Amino acid sequence: MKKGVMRPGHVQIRVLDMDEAVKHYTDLLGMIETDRDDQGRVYLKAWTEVDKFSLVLREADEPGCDFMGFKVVDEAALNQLEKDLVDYGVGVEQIPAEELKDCGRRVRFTVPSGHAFELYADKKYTGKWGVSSVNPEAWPRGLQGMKAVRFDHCLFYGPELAAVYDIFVNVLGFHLAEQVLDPEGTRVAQFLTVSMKEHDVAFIHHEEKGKFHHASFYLDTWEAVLRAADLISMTDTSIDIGPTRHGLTHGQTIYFFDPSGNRNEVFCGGDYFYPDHKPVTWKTEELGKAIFYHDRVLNERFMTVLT
Amino acid sequence: MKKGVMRPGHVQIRVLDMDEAVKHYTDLLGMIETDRDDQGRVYLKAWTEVDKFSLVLREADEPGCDFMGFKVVDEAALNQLEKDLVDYGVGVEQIPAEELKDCGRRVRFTVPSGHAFELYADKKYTGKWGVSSVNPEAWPRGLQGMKAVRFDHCLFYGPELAAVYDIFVNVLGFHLAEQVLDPEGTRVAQFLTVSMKEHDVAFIHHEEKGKFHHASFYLDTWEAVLRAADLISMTDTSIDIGPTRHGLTHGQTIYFFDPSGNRNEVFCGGDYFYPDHKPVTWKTEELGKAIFYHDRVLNERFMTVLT
Amino acid sequence: MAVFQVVNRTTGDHFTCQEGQSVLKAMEQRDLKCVPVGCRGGGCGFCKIQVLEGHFECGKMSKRHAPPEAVEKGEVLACRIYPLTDLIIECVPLPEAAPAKQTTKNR
Amino acid sequence: MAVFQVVNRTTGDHFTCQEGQSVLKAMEQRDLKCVPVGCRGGGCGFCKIQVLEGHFECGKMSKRHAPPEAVEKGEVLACRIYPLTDLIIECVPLPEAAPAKQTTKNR
Repeated sequence: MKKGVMRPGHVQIRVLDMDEAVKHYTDLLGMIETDRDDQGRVYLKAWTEVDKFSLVLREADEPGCDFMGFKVVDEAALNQLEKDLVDYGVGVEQIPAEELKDCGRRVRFTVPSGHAFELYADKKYTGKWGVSSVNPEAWPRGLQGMKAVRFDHCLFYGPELAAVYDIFVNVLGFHLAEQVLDPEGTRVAQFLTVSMKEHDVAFIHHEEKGKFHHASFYLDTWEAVLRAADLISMTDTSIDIGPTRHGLTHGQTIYFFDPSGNRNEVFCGGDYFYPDHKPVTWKTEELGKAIFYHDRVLNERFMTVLT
Repeated sequence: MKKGVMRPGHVQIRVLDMDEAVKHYTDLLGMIETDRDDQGRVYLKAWTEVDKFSLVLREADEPGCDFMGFKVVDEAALNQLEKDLVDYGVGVEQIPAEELKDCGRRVRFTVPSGHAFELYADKKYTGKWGVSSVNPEAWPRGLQGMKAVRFDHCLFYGPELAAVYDIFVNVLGFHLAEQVLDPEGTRVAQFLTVSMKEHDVAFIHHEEKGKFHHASFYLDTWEAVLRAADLISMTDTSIDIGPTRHGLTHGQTIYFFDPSGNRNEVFCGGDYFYPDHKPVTWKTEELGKAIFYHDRVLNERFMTVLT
Repeated sequence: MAVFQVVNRTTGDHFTCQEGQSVLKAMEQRDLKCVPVGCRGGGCGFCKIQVLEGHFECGKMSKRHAPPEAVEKGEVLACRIYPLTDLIIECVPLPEAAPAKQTTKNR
Repeated sequence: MAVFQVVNRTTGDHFTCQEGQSVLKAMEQRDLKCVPVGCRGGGCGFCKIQVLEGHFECGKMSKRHAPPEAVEKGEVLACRIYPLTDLIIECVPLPEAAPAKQTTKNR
């Protein structure tokens, strides 16, 4: 958080059919619909999140991720980061306040992997859903499905990881928590964090630009991951793989797809990070174990099925 | 982390009998002894901690806490924080490098509640215990007892909470994550964080200065808290209360005592914090539920038994 | 309920598909692997096939992987087509970012 | 194994204590509450008692709560004394930071 970037604040995901998508993210993941706008976009949040939304769904004829936004501590930090991006040679686009409802101005930029990111400082503070800020109960009753705790991170696939690293680490103040190195020492995967989480955003090398691997949502416990797996079957939702553990981050995970083919993860546990931690390294020779700690082999889908 | 203070780095605890204490913190809590010094102090760490030690035991004729130390990001931050403390009127004491083995210089100061704290920037980096930094396994085999994950925080009892708040928040860059307010609006408990954890250090109002309520160690899961409770009985260790949940922080917890009467906590779960979160408030009218969420009444020991 | 025959001319596999069931789902239920299984949501393009004979209905598919002009020619995603008659299909090469490329890079 | 009688003159409670067992542990085993139970480790001073009659051995106690001159006079912590004979004890007022004060502050 040394440059004032705080956390993943939102992700805008394209879906082929809005009704199916909303049903998936509310009934199955347990997110809460908080608003819709005149573009037809739907806004959702997970219950522990204090701001109004963290997930925006947009109906489009091609699924994928439009952009991921990071919240920064205040307007001064936003101004400075914007200046730093420009000074570094990263083109920025101004998205005016209220383009997303109840969200302040956003500074959008595209990194060399082809992915769009945003920084913003203000979003309507609605507090945690279903619990008071005074004498708060342990959790809200009435949550659906997997009862997702928060939007946690995204994994993107694209080229130019080194250039992306430079922007996130040198300009935005992220840290490299984990990496995968090939035998030549080239970094083919990078897990970046801006706080104590093992990753706030991650990239895996891929020839094609701008591909979306998954959006991930945090659950409390391994028990909750099992229950999520049960719900995936109960709802005949397209499963990718899990429940299992990752070698990278050591998180406990299950992957599945939304009705438009965007991959979702729900996970729990995993390592934590502080700025003095040296990065954890996985070698490509052990890539199977790095991704799926138990099977120790990749399923083809994980490396190739993207939106 | 806005002023460069990173995390709780160590706590030095006084014990009446060193052999009994070491056995307690290694065999029962599952910490690892990493060194001893010519003062007879014993150094320990929990397995996920990357630095050489986080717990120092000192034999003395009275139990309690000598000091708690916070690691800061670098020497420049340490210099600045030292200057800021002095400018704020807080007296600082220089503890030279190697006074604690393999630890750099420490800046020690005592806050108006009567508790001594330290800041330091350097400690020998030994990496996580029992796992490699390349292709790391999920957890090390060979851990004992409760398999404590990390030293997490301390709770102190003493007066002058408002003055203590000013030092931690205004000088050291901590945030108020949770508080207990009495009917007059006076803060009688404050849970302070410098990162994403719901508390890195906490204070509860108490007339007598410098009292130590507990040192807390993080566990992975509620299952591990149950197993800790089992071990407390197996070893006929003095129990305080638990397993249960706190209202404050919503952590899942059990309290017990080391052989010298210092209280320990092991806990899991609980809320997370970001700098834009508004503090959670508990009212003293609900203090029982704030402390012990299930019983909703205090046990007398929690408020009065201190070292 | 009507049941249709689907024949994959590339691999020689054949399987039955119930009315209202996607070709990919029918294949998976028989534990066949003659079409690659991706997201099953019309999004990733992994299960692209060429329908050579027969009629079908389409669900929503990513325009990137199944643009209208391709759909017109029977180039569709197996997870999103629902047979109205028996079908003869064949496999088509995987999209641009092929697994082979990725595998080479990460070996 | 020898068994001793412990009588609390303040409350009238009495209980047996085995050789090698602390007075506080013996009391807790009988589910009595005639001495406050704190840390059970000689550290917090919560279980301070006055031994009026009898002999005992001491474990390690915090010097703050059981300084040598007090121990000399039989003012000890019940969690850290092990009877060698029958004992007569009485309760002593709690240490300085008494619960009453704290309760007032937090009510």
